[in-house]
Amino acid sequence: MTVPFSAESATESAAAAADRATAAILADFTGGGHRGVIVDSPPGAGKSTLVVTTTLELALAGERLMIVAQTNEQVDDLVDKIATRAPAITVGRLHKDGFQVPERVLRHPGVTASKKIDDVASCAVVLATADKWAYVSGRTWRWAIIDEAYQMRSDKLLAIAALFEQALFVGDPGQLDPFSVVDTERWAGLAWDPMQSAVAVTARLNDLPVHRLPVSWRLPASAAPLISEAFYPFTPFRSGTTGADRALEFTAAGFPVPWDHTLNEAASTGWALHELPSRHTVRTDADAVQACAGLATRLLQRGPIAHDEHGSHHVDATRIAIGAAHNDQVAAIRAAGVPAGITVDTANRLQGREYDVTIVLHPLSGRRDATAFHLESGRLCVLASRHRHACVVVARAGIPELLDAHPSTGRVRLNVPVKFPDGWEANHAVLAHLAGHRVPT
Amino acid sequence: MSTPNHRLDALRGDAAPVDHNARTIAALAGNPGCDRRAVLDAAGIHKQNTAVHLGHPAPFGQSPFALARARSFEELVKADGCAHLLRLLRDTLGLSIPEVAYTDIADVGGNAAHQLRHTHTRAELRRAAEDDERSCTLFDHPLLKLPVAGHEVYLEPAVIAFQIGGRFHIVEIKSFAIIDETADSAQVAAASRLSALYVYALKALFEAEGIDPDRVSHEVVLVCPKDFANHPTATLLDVRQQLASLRRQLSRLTGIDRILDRLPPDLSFTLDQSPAELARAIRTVEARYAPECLSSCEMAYFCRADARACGSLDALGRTTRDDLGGLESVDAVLDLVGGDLLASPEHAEILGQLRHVGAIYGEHTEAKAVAWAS
Amino acid sequence: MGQLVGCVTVELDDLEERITELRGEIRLAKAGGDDAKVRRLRAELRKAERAWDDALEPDFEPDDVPLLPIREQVHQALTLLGVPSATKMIVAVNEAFFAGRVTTTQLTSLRRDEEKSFRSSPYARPYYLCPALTAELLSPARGLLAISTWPMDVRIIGPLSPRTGFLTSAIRVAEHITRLTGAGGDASTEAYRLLTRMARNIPGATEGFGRADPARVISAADAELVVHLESDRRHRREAAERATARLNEVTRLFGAGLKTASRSAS
Amino acid sequence: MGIVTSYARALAVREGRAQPIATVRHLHLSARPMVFIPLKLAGEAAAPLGAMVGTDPADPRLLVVPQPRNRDLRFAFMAELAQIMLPYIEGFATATETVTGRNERERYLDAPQILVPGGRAIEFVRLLGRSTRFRRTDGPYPVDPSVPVLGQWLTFLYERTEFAGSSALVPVTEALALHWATGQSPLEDANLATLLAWISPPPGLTGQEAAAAAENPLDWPPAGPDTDPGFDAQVLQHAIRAYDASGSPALVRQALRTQLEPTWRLMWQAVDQLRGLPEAASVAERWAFDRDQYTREVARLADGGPPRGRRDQAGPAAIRLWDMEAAQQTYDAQRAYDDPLVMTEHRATGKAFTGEAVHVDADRRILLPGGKKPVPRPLVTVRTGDPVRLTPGKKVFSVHRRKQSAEIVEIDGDIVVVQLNDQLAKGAGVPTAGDAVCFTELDLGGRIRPGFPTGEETPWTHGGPPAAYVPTDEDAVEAWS
Repeated sequence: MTVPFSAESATESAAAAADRATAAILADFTGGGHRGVIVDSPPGAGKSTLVVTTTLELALAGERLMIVAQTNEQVDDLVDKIATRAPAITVGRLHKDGFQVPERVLRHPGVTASKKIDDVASCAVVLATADKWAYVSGRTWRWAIIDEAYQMRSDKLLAIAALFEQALFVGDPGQLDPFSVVDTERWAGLAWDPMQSAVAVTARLNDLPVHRLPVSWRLPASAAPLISEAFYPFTPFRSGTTGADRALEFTAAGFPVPWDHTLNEAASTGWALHELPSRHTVRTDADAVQACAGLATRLLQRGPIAHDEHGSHHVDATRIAIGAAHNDQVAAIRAAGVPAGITVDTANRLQGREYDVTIVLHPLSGRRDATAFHLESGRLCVLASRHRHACVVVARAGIPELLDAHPSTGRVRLNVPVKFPDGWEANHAVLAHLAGHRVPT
Repeated sequence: MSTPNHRLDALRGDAAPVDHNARTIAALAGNPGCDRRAVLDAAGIHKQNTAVHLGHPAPFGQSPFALARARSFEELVKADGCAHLLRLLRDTLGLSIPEVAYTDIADVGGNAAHQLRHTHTRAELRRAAEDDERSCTLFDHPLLKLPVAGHEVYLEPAVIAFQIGGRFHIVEIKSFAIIDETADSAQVAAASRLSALYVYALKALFEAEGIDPDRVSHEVVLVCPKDFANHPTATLLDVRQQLASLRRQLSRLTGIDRILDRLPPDLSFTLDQSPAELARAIRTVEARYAPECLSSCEMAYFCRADARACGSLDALGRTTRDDLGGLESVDAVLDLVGGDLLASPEHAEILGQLRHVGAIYGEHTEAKAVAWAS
Repeated sequence: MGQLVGCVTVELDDLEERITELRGEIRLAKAGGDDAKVRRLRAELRKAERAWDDALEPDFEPDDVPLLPIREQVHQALTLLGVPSATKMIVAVNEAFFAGRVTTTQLTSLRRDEEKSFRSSPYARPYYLCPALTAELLSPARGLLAISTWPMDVRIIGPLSPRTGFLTSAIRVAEHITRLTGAGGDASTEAYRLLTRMARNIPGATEGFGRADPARVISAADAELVVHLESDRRHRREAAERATARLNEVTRLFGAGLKTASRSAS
Repeated sequence: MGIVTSYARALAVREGRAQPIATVRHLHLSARPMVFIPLKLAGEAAAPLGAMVGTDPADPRLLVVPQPRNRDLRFAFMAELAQIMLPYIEGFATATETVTGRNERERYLDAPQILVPGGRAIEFVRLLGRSTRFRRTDGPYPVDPSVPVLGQWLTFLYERTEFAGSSALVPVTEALALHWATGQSPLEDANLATLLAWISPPPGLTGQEAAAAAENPLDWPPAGPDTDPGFDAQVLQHAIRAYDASGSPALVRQALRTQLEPTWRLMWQAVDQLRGLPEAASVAERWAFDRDQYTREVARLADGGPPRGRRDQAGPAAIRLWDMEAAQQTYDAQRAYDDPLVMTEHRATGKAFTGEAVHVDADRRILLPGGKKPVPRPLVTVRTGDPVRLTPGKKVFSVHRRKQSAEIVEIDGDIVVVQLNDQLAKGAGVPTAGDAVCFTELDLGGRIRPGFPTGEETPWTHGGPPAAYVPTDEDAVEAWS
């Protein structure tokens, strides 16, 4: 499934398209015509690049701005990127008491990290998580950039909205919606339902321009069409690269064993479905867990090398991730012995991250009944869109039957916009595609 | 080689088939994994009678008060030439003042034969669809038709509204209250599934008539009493997702022969056999019982009795079934823990977990509670 | 009277006890799916209930018997409304202006009697209460009553007629209220409630939650009426001609069956 | 729910009676609770049909609406209900205690507690409150002055149920299901009769058999608010007709009594069942919060506080959500801390572990990054049989010293090394080798809520300041169908 025209022209036009989008966004935002601008960004479409570019544009023009991200990891990544691109700019990293600021942040002389706003308020750029910003008051910024805004809950935005005048909302609409451990029926249908995303509430109550980043630089040509079609039916995007730009090869040859069959399939096509015999299992299905850990180990053993538009590099542990739906699955996989440095985490925490190869324990594997949680399209979307080269899905056979038997008796709330795509459809789309990369064991 | 329909009729014997209706079809979404229900429904078998014969009647039934309330509210909405409805359509769909023409399709000179009313419905709708000028706006008592598993099913939506935009909307009149812009989400869901069915059938009719089915809107007008008053109010319902799942359910039903092929050729569900015989016959079709069935399927109490009799975990609910993943029965669970049952390799893991659970559960359920967190 | 009530209640109590018993047994039988038994008990129950109703009969006597017989009252209400009307509306008008006691059940039986009487001895009465006729099939329109002396085209119901009919009745009701108030008297609360209820569904006829103002209702209803009136009339006249041409004197009043309809369609 | 509960359900099936999933009672049980069993007319949103209510098992009060479609009769019912409920509710506003510490305040020593059969009844209470709190005692449809007041209280009580751990208005089926796992599904546990049949089957019957018998609506009518359709058709319809004809509510009363009395007995049986359990350690603290809220509401109403609006504005919604989540977190943690049996659920999933402290390095001191002098950070080495699923660096808490936070240092098979981080004033709070310890990631919470904008401060992102809420005529006149 590669884009049917030559590498250069593809990348060029893709790059051009991306640049056009970025320019338009900056114009709209800094033009001051709107209090807010929304940017929908599919996986790996250069969201953080956009954030950094915008930041520099404003900061170098002498403007002060605040940046809001959702996790400390995301904040630290941004600080690192900004400080690397423009060491001259003073950057404030605001964090909660007792937080261990990582080396990649502290190493920059221009960066001040503190738990007190007063220590960093003077910086040109101040970054913190939404949770931390919520406790700041009595100060205002003209500009704010809100990153991963689709994962930010409306009520969190409400707590900080008084701090800024104009905001750029950047996020990926296809990922997981905010959730709560309590019943929030009470607010269903309200324009300001606190359970909506920050983007949803603001867009519903204000008439804001919505931009789209049209090109994914992360997802390979083998993945972009599927992800776009399955999870972004109304806002298609494409890969910035072609099949020719990306290749994954192993320095160590494989054996005729399932694990190697699977890895070979993944390396050559970008996808592999490592299929275990159909069976209902506990969530922490030992075989599936073993397969995830084993595949990761085996992958490293075979010394993978990734070739892409920037050149070639060894795929080390830090470039590999294993994703699952539940914490206990993650814990089980870790316990099963995963080479040091490999990321093992839940979909929620993998949001916004990027790796060369990902191994995914399918949320519906071994289940007898699908639940709304397991069907949530965002969960599968996150898991299936973290990779630059290949994605290996580990699952027990029989998921299509499971989906067919799923009762569609969900509740319907008045005046709540219907969410697309429907998790059921999305799951089927992905499975249909994976069927072509099946490696039975 | 007998066709699926022959097989199905044979299962039913000479008893008259129960027609599917909007409600039963909408109910298919409830437990699509259940072969037993699929076969019984497809064969048009009277599930309630069957359940009674088996000695497990389902305590279903609607309160006369609920029925009366539903009837009187629908009358209210349609009273005085749909005066209320017109007000609501003018507000929600921007219906223009001249668009008030009303046709009661049921008014076919006292003759209410289904086929006739359906033909009449097709004729009226085609005329309306073909010339936007001076064409009718409101169609009351239309009769739609839908083939379900080889059987023709007639459906009677409350009303169809047609607005000059050239798009047809289904109007669904329900008597549950919309209080402060919210309503019981289960009832709204049921209403959406039902109206999705009408939208689906109407699209089918259009296709058959060679009219663009997209002229049938996926936005349904839901009319309900507002707050605690009897005053009608309207909301738009987007039923795209219900349409999608309905399409899936119907296609599964037509694939019924796959299930039939697995059944013994001489199988029969007629009520002239003894309850024991009938039960044996029914059991040859696999059920997928879940407690949710109790509120939606006439066979539920029979299936539950079976599930309980064999100590199936299904009787304890989906969560439990899931927590004890892979194990089928209460005995399997407890005997594994008790060590009376040797764990097959694929159960090694759940066994480990259960042994641990059994142990720590025992620690604290003994009469003597341990000293704790003082 | 009190004494009567006394003995009635005694009798009632026994009956009620028996009835409650029977109902209990019926539910048991139903639960057990024993249809035969259910049927038997039902019959018994009906008997008991009839006895119970009879015992109550004396209470059913209305205290003040209306001066006019039912058909006269209906005629009165229809004349006020001036258009074919649903039984509910007739009942409403009847109690709003004539403090009558017409019930919907009485009306349905009434219709049948009228047709019977006409067939046995045509035109024996000054007027008959008859169904309105559908423009398309000239068959009796569901639950709409008219007066035989009205011109054919008034008794016809075209696609627009339900609306024009509604608007016209609203105007007539408003006018009658003005007439009453004009004559120094005032209309009943029921009258105003009826008017307000109708006005709610006429654009620009009400504001707020208070009672509707007749003048305002009239002008608002008129404003919408003019939009529909012409094409509605055309439709009805065309149908009226068809009716006079094709229907005999009975069906002209009480509507055509399906045969005539299909012919008229062809 | 979790694997332990599921295991207990399986056990219940085999043992033929419900199995405990709690060793202590996790809700407050008043010395004088009021039991309230409302019934509604089928097909109507909130048309009360009748109710049995009272504080004395031997003396239930039966209220009925002989013709539920008659709004005057409905309001008469609400007024009558107010005559019973308001004295009870307001009766606790007497003796107070002074709560010291930040925001020093007065607090009533006790508060009302109302018990209803289940979740549907809770929803019905919400609707009753909603349909009466806006009523006017003058104007178009005047009602008895007590009605809107009752409406405010019912609304208050309902809103308390949205917060985990509140015992102000308690659905009894849920309270029971919190402490016992039956051999039927959670769905079926919503039926008070079958639930109790499993928990205490009559002698000679298994829970299975008793529950089957309890499913017969003739002997055990639904606990409401919905009535049995059979009853409606066979009995109630007739009784209401009798009232219309004769004006005597006798038949309706008699009919409803048959539907309510069995449930009344079950409700008090449930109360005794719950009383049998000792109260959990944190219940008093949570009940104190209920009393705080009650105290506030009494004051608010005394100042003529307006009825709560129909829907929340942006600010209040966000604040409420924050508080609801905080309450949930605290409640979940407290229940596990209070009850070893509840903790097993978390031990089974690896969120907690118990074991023996096999080695304790009490005097260990380390230099924190950026720190001047070493600080005490004792290490506790624990041997556990639990499948620990916590990762090094994970923050955990000691069940035995709830305020003390610690973190996982390393895990090796059945050996877990934990570092204690605070509550170490002069060697205190350090276990000694041989002690039984239990650590868990469950956090009692207690963070301070961030500031949310008030109505007039609502930012542009959330639509700007909303129009202030004024009860409209519509609220007052909206006629009951």
